[in-house]
Amino acid sequence: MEKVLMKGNEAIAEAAVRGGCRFFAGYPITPQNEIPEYLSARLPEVGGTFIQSESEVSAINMIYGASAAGCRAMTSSSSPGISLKQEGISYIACGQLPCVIINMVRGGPGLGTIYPGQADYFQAVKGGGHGDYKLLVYTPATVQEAVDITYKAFDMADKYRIPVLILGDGTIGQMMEPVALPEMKDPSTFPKKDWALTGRKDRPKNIVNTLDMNPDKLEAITDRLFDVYEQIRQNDVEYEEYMCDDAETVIVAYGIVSRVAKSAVNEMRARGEKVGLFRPITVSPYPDKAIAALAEKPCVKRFFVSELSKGQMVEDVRLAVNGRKPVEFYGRTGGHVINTEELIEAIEGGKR
Amino acid sequence: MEKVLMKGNEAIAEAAVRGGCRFFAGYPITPQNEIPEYLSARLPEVGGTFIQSESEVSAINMIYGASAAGCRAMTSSSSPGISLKQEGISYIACGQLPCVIINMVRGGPGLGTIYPGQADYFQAVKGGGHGDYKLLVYTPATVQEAVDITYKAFDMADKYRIPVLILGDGTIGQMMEPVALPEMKDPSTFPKKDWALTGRKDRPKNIVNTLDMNPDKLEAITDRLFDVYEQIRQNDVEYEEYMCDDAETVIVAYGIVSRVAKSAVNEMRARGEKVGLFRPITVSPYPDKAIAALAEKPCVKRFFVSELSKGQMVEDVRLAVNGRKPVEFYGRTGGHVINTEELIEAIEGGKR
Amino acid sequence: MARVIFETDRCKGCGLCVMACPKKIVHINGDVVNAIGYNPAEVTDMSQCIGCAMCATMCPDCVIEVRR
Amino acid sequence: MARVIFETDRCKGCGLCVMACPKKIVHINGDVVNAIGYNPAEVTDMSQCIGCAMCATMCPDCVIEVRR
Amino acid sequence: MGKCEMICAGFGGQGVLSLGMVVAYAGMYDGKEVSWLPSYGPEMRGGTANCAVVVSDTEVANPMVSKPDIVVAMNKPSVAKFVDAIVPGGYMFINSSLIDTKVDRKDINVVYVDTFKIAHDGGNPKGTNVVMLGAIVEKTGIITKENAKKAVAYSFKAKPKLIDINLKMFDLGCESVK
Amino acid sequence: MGKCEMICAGFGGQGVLSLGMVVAYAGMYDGKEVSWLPSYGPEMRGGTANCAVVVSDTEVANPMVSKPDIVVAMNKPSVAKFVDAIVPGGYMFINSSLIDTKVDRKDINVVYVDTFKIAHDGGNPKGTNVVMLGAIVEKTGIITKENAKKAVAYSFKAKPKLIDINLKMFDLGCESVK
Amino acid sequence: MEEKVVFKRPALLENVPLHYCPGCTHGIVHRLIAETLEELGVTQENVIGVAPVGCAVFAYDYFTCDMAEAAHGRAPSVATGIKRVHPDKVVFSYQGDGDLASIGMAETVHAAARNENFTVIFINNSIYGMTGGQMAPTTLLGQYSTTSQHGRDPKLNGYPIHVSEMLSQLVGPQYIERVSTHDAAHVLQAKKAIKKAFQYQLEGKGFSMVEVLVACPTNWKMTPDKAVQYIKDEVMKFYPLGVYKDRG
Amino acid sequence: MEEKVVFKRPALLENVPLHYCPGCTHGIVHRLIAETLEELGVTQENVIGVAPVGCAVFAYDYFTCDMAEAAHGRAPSVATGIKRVHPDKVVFSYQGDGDLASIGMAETVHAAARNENFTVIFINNSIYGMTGGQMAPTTLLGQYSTTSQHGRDPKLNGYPIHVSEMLSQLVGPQYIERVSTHDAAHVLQAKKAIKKAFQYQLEGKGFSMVEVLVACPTNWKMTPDKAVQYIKDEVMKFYPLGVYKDRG
Ligand SMILES: Cc1ncc(C[n+]2csc(CCOP(=O)(O)OP(=O)(O)O)c2C)c(N)n1
Ligand SMILES: Cc1ncc(C[n+]2csc(CCOP(=O)(O)OP(=O)(O)O)c2C)c(N)n1
Ligand code: SF4
Ligand code: SF4
Ligand code: SF4
Ligand code: SF4
Ligand code: SF4
Ligand code: SF4
Ligand SMILES: [Mg+2]
Ligand SMILES: [Mg+2]
Repeated sequence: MEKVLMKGNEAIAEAAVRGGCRFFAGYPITPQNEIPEYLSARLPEVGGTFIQSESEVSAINMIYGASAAGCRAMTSSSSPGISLKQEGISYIACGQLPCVIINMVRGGPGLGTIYPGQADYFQAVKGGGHGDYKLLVYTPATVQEAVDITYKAFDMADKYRIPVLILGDGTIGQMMEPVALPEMKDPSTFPKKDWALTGRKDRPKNIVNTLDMNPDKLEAITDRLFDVYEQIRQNDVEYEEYMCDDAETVIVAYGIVSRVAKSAVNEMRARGEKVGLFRPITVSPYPDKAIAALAEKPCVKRFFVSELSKGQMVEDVRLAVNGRKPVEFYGRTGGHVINTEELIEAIEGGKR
Repeated sequence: MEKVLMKGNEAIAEAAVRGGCRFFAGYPITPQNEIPEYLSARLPEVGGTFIQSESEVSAINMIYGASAAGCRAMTSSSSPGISLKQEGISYIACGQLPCVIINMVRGGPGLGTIYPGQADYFQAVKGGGHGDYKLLVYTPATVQEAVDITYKAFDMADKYRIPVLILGDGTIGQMMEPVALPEMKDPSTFPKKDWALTGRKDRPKNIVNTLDMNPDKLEAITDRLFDVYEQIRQNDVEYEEYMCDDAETVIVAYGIVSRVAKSAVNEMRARGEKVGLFRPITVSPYPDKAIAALAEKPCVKRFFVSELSKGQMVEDVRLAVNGRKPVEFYGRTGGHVINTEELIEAIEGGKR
Repeated sequence: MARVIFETDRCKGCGLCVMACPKKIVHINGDVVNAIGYNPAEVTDMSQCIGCAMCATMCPDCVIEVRR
Repeated sequence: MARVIFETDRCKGCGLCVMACPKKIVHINGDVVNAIGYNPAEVTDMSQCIGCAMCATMCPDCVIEVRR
Repeated sequence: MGKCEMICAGFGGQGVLSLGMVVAYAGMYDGKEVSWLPSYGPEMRGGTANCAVVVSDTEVANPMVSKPDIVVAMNKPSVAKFVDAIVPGGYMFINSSLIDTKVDRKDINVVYVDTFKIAHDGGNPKGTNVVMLGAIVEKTGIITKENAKKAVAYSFKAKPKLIDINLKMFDLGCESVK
Repeated sequence: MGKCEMICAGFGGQGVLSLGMVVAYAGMYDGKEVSWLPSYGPEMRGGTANCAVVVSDTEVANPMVSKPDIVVAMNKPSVAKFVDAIVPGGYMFINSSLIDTKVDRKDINVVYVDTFKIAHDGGNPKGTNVVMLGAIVEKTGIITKENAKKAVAYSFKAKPKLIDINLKMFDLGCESVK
Repeated sequence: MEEKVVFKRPALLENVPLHYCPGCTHGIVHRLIAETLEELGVTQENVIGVAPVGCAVFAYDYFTCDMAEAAHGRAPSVATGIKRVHPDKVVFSYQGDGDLASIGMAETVHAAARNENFTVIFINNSIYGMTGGQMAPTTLLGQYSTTSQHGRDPKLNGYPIHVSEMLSQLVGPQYIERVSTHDAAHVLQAKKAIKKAFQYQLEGKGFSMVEVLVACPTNWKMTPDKAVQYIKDEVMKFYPLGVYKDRG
Repeated sequence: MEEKVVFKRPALLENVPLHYCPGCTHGIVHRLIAETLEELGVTQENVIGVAPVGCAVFAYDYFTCDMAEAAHGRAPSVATGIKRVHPDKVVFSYQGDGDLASIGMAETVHAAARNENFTVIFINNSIYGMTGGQMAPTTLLGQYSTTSQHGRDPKLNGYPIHVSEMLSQLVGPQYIERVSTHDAAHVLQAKKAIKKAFQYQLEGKGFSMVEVLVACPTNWKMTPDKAVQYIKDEVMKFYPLGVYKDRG
C-alpha cells in the first residue's frame, strides 16, 4: 500500500471516514483543530454530517443522538473540552451507545497549556463522569497506529456498544509520519443495529434511555456494562513488549513517552543494560495480566513508569504488580516532554 | 449543646453558613435540593448571596469568581451535575481557589436514579476533570459528622487553598438525626487572603489564572498543588477504626455503607466472629498508611471492601495493602443500599 | 344522541373536564374512590350531552371518549 | 505646534494610523525593520501635524503619543 | 429496650413520614439516640412512602432498617411489603380503616387500629397518623407518652390551633388499644 | 547513515516547517522511515518556530529530537538555543544573511549559507529555505538529491509555476557549499 | 344513524396511565402532539421523539414511536443528531422551561440559529416541576417557589426570560408561537400551532417551536381549577400568546 | 505656550507590548476600556476585570487592575461571583464572539436576565481568532473560515447570531449598543458607548453590554487596511450599529 505523509490529526480524521464515521460534532480547541477542520470539508463529500457545535457539551449530546439513531459518530477535543463532555459520556456509556471520542491531551489542569500532556489518564480510565461505567481506551504511539486504531475503533464500539476513547497527546496530533491508509468501508454493509432509533417499523418500539427508578433494573444495566467490559478484557487487551525477555528493568509508558522510552531502551541496551519496554495500547481494560506475568519473572527487578503527569497510570501498574516488585516513577508536567537522556538519567537513579 | 433534629441537607446548609460561607450558587437536582432551598432563604439573612444559577457549569464558575474575590463559597449538586462541573473544578484546583463542593451521590451512570449511590468515588478522588490535581475529599457517615466536616471544610479550603469535596449520598442528605450545631463564625475575623481580587490597593496586582505557556512555570504550579496535597496527607488524613484490634476480617467502607458495616460488626462480634471496621473519613488523601499498618498485623487475614458501586474505593485499598493480604469486594448498584444481613452473608462467603 | 365514556380508573379527579363542559353536566363524584385513589368525574345527565368533546379536549389523562 | 511621538519598537506596521491621519503625513517606512521585525510607521512632515490624535486613536498598540 | 427499629409506611399524604419524625423527636427528648430516614421517590404525588426510624440507647450504627421491631402499615401494599421482615416478638400496626387483610404470623403482635373511625369520631378525620402514634406508644413504649405529646405539639408548631385536637387524637389512639 | 536527526528553526514565516517537511517527504521517497514534529505555539503570528525531523533506516523510535545530527538555524535565537545539543561530528547550518554570530564549537561542522543573497541573486528572494535545503543535502546526504527535488516539486504542487524556480534554488544551494 | 367515535386516544399515545399529577396539563400537550401527527398522516414509524429531564422524563413510555431520553437541557442537541441521521423522519423534542431555557439555553438558541429541521414543544409551567418547585427562568415576578420563598424578586432572583420573543430575533428559526392550555378553546388553538409546526418540518422549512403555557398545580400549590385560572390571569399577562415568528 | 500631552497610554493599561497580530483591533478596545474608566475617575483599586479564553486570554497582563482569567465562555459567571462579593467595584468581562455567543451563550443570556450589575465588552470579530480561524456564531453568510471552507452556507453551517438584538428582548439588561472600530470616528463612538456602559454600572443600574466589531486580519486572511474596510462594507451591513436597548 502506498504511504502518504500525514499529520496525526488529519490522518485520524481520514481514518474515521474510511472506518464508516458519517457524523462528527465538535468544538474547536488546540491541539486537535485539524480534525474538525479536515472533517468539515471531508464529511459532506461522503454524504456525512459535520457540525461545529456551540460547545463540547452540545457536541457530545449530538453524538448521543446520532449514535442512538444508528450512525457511526465521533467527536474530538482536548482536555478542558473533554471535561465538559463527562456528563454526556456517562450517558452514552449507560445508554450503550457506540461512538468514538478523541482526546488530544494537553497539559493541565485548568486552561493549562496547549503543549502535550498525559494527565487525563485517570479521567479516561477511571471514569471522569459519574456512576459506574468503563470506556474502551486506546493510546496510539505512532500516526500509523492512530490510523489503525481509529479505523478499528468504530467496529469495536459497534460490536460491544461501548464508547471508545482514543487518548492521544498534542504530539501525536501534530506530528507527521508516513501512513498507509486503510480502505474505505461502505456503511451500507455494517451489521444492522436493531436497538437503534430508525423509525418503528415492523418491530417493537426502541427507547434509548439512561434512567431506571427500579433498582433491580438499573443494577442489571450496570452489571451488563461490566459484563461487556469483561468480555473486552478477555479478548481485546493490546500491548507491546519490547526487549522484555531478559529485562531487569521494565519501563512502562504509553504514547509519546513510550517512543522516548524505546530510544532509551535502544541506547541502554547498546551499553549492555538489561532494559525493556512494556507499552500498553489499551489502557482500559489495562493489560494487567501481562504485567503481572512480567512481575512473576525472576529476572525482572523493577518496573519504571514514566508519564507526562504527576503519576496516574503508575497506579494501574502498581495494582497489576501487586507488591511483587518495586514500581518507580518519573514524570514531567506543564507541557514538558521528557527526552531520552532525561529518562535514562531518571532510570539510572540520577533523578527522583 | 442543645441538639436539634435536622435533615442532613439542611444541617449541611446551616453548618456552611456558620462556617462562614457567604456565597452559594447551585442548580436544583435530587437528592440535594434542600441545600439550595434552605440557603435561598438563609444566606440573605446573613448578608450573603444565593444564586440559583442557570446550570451546574455556570454555578461552579460563579464559585470560581466568588472565591477569587475572597469569599467563602460553596456549591452543591448530585452526580450528573457534578460531572458538568469537572472543567470548573479543574480550573478552581489549578487556580488554588478555596471552596466547598457537595456531591449527594445518586445511582448512575447516566440519569440513573435518585436513590443513593457511591459510584462517583473515582471521579472525586482520581480527578474527574482534566490534568493533575487533587481535591481534599471527605465522606461523612452521620448527620453530625456532615455538619462538623462542612463547618471545618471552609477552614481547610482556606488554609490549603484547595477545593474541598464532601462526598455524601442520598441517604445522608435525606436522613434526620440529632445534631449539635457549631457556633456562628464571624467572617470579619477570617485570615486575610492576600492573593484575592479585592481591588488593587497598596499592593501589587493580583491575577487569578490557570494558564501558563511557559512549561517550567506551569510545572511549578502543578508541583505546588502536589506539595500542598502532601502536607494534607501528613496532617489531615482522618479515619475511624472500630474493633480492629484483634480483627481477622477488616471491613472497609465509608458513608452509609460504613454504618451498615458497623451493624454487621456488632452482630458478628456478638456471634464471636473477629470482625472490625475501617472507615476512611478522608478518601483523598486516602488513609493508606493506616491500612498498610493493619495489613502488616498478623491477626488480619483479609480486607473486605463494600461499596454502592462496582468497586472503586477497593482499588485504593488494594494499593494500600499492596499484596500483603487478600482484598475482597462486595458491591450493589442501581440505587440499592446493602443491608446488614446481606453484608454479613457476603462477608461469610454466601455472596460473591 | 351523543355520549361520553369515562375510563374511570384512569381519572385523577382534577375537574378540568367539569370546567370545560358547556352543558355543565360533568361532575366529580365525591362518594366514589377509584382504583388509583381519586374521586372520579362522571356525567350526571347524559341526555344533555351534545358531543362537543370539550371535556375530552381538556382531559390531561385521556380518560374520556366521545361518541356521537 | 503639534507633534506625535512613536514608540517605534512597539509598532507592528499595521498601517491603521496611516489610514486615519487626515493630513496624510503618516507612512510605513519600508526601509527599516524594528526590534520586533516590522516596518514601523513614521511621520514624514511633522510640521503639518495638527495634533488631532486620529492616528493614536486607531493605533491598537499604543505606539503613539500626541502632544500639542 | 436497647434499640427499637421501626418502619412507617403508607400512601404519600397519610402522614407516615411525619409520624416517624414525631417518634424520632420524642426519642431524642427521651435522651435516646435516634435517626429518621425517608425512602424518597420520583413521584410528586401519590405513590407509596415510608420511613425508617431507629431509637436506641447507644449510637445508631445503621439508620437503615431491614429487620424492624415495629412496622406501621397505613395502607394495604405496605402490609405485604414489610410483614415478613418483622423480628419475632415484634409489632405490626395495621390501619384497619383501609386494610381488610389479616396478618397470620403468630410470632408477632398484630394490632389493628381503625384510625379513620377513631379520628373521625374524635372530630379530626385528618388525624389518623396521630391516632396510630398513640396506639404505638401505648403498646410498645418505644417513647414516653410525655415526650410523645411534646413532639406532637412541636410538630404542629406552625399551626398552634391544631395542637390540642391532635393531642386528643393521641390519647384516643392510646385508649383504643388499652 | 542509519539514522539522522535534524532540527530546523527560525522565525515563523521563514519556511522552516516546510523545509523540514520536504526532508521528511524525500526521506520517505528514499524508502526510509521518517517523522516530522513541529513545536507549535500559541502565537498566531511572529514568534519562533521549529520542527524535528528524523530520517532512519529502521523504525523511528522517538520523533522528538534532543541530540540532533543536524541543526538548521534560520535566525539568531535558534543558534543559541540548539548549538550545544548537536552531537559531535554533526552539522550546524547557519543562515548568514540574518545571523552575524560565529559558532566556535570545533567538534561539529558549521556551514554558513547566505541564503538571502543566493536566493535574491537567483531571482527568488522568498526561496531562502530551499537554498538552505540544497546546502544541507549537498553537505550531509541525509536524503538523495533526486528525491529532494521530487519532494520540492511536490511541496509546490498547489503552485506549479513556482516549481522550476525552486528547483533552481535547490541547485544554487548545493553549489554554494560545494 | 350509527354512533361514531368523535374523540379518543390517538394511536401515537400508548394506552398507559400517565404519571403526572392531577390537573397537570403536560398530558394535554402529549395528546396534541399525537393528534396532530396523526392528522398529518405521520405514523409511528415516521416519528422519533426526544424526552427531556423534567416531569416529562418518562415521555418515552407514552408515545408509541421510537424515543430517546436526553440529558437535562440537551434535547436540541440529541434531536439534531437524530434528525441529521434521519432527515426523512419527523423529529420533535419535548422540553420544560428549566430544561430548555435554563441549563439548555445555549442548545436551544443554537439549534434555532442553525435552523435545524425539527420541532420543539416547549412546556412553560414557570416552575421546576420534577425537582419539587424551584424557581424556573420563566417564574413570574412575585411568584412563589422553593428557591424564591418570598416571591420572585428581580433584585435577588433576576428577571424572567421571554424565550419566544428572544428566539424570534434570530434569523434561523422559521416558526415560533406561544399558546396556552388553560381552557378548551386555547387547547384547540395550541393544537393548530403544533400542527403548523410539524407541517413546516414536513415541508423541510426548518426550526419550529411552540411554547405552551402549562399548569403545575402541585408546585404552584393550587387546585387544578385555580391553576388554569392562574394561567389566564397572571401567566398570560406576562407571556402574551401569539405568533412570534413565521417565515411562512 | 507649553506643550501638553493630549494622547498617551492610559494609566489602567500596563506598559507592555500586546501579543495581538498587526492591525488586530482588540488593542483599541483595551485602550478604550482603560480610557473611559480613567475619565470616570475609576482607578485601578476600584476595578476588577475578567479575561476570556480567546485571543484576549492574556488581557490580565494588560490591565493594571486585579484580573481573573475565566474558563472559556464562563466570564459572565465569574464576573457575577466577583461582583456579588464586591458590589462597590467596577467589574467588566471582556469576551470574544466564540466565548460569549457560542459556548457561553447560556451564561450570557442569564447574566443579562439576572440584570447583574457588571459590564460586558463583547468583541465580535466574526471568527475564532485564537484557535486559528474556525467559524464563529457571528461568522457572516459566505464568509470563509477553516470549518466553513467554501464560505458559510446556512444549510450546512446555520445562520449567524445577532446577539445584541436577541438580548434586547430580555427584561433584565439595561443598556446594549453595537459599535465598530474600523475608523477613528467609530472608535470615538465606541468609546462613548463603553463609557456609558460603565456609567450605568456606577449608577447601580445593572447589566450593560457593548458589542464591538473588531478586525481579525490574520484569520480573515487580509491586510489590516482590507480588514477594516471589510468591517465597513460587509460586517456592519450584517450587524447594524446602534443602541439596542437603553432603559435609561
Ligand atoms: C444535569 C442535571 N441537572 C439537574 C437535574 C435535575 N433536574 C431534573 S428535572 C429538572 C428541572 C425540571 O424543570 P423543567 O425543565 O421546567 O420541567 P418540569 O418538571 O417543570 O416539566 C432538574 C433541575 C438533572 N437531572 N440533571
Ligand atoms: C472548553 C474549551 N473549549 C475550547 C477551547 C479552545 N478555544 C480557545 S479560544 C476559543 C475561541 C476563541 O474565539 P473567540 O471567543 O471569538 O475569541 P477571539 O480569539 O476571536 O478573540 C476556543 C474555541 C478552550 N480553551 N476551552
Ligand atoms: S361532550 Fe361536551 S356536552 Fe358532552 S359532556 Fe363533554 S363537554 Fe359536556
Ligand atoms: S379531566 Fe380527565 S382526569 Fe380530570 S377529572 Fe376529568 S376525566 Fe378525570
Ligand atoms: S495627530 Fe493627527 S495630524 Fe498628526 S499625525 Fe496623527 S493623525 Fe496625523
Ligand atoms: S497603528 Fe500603531 S502599530 Fe499600526 S502602524 Fe501605526 S503606529 Fe504602528
Ligand atoms: S409536578 Fe407539576 S409539572 Fe410535574 S407532574 Fe406534577 S403538576 Fe405536572
Ligand atoms: S488572530 Fe485575529 S483576533 Fe487574534 S490576535 Fe490575531 S488578528 Fe487579533
Ligand atoms: Mg417547568
Ligand atoms: Mg472571535
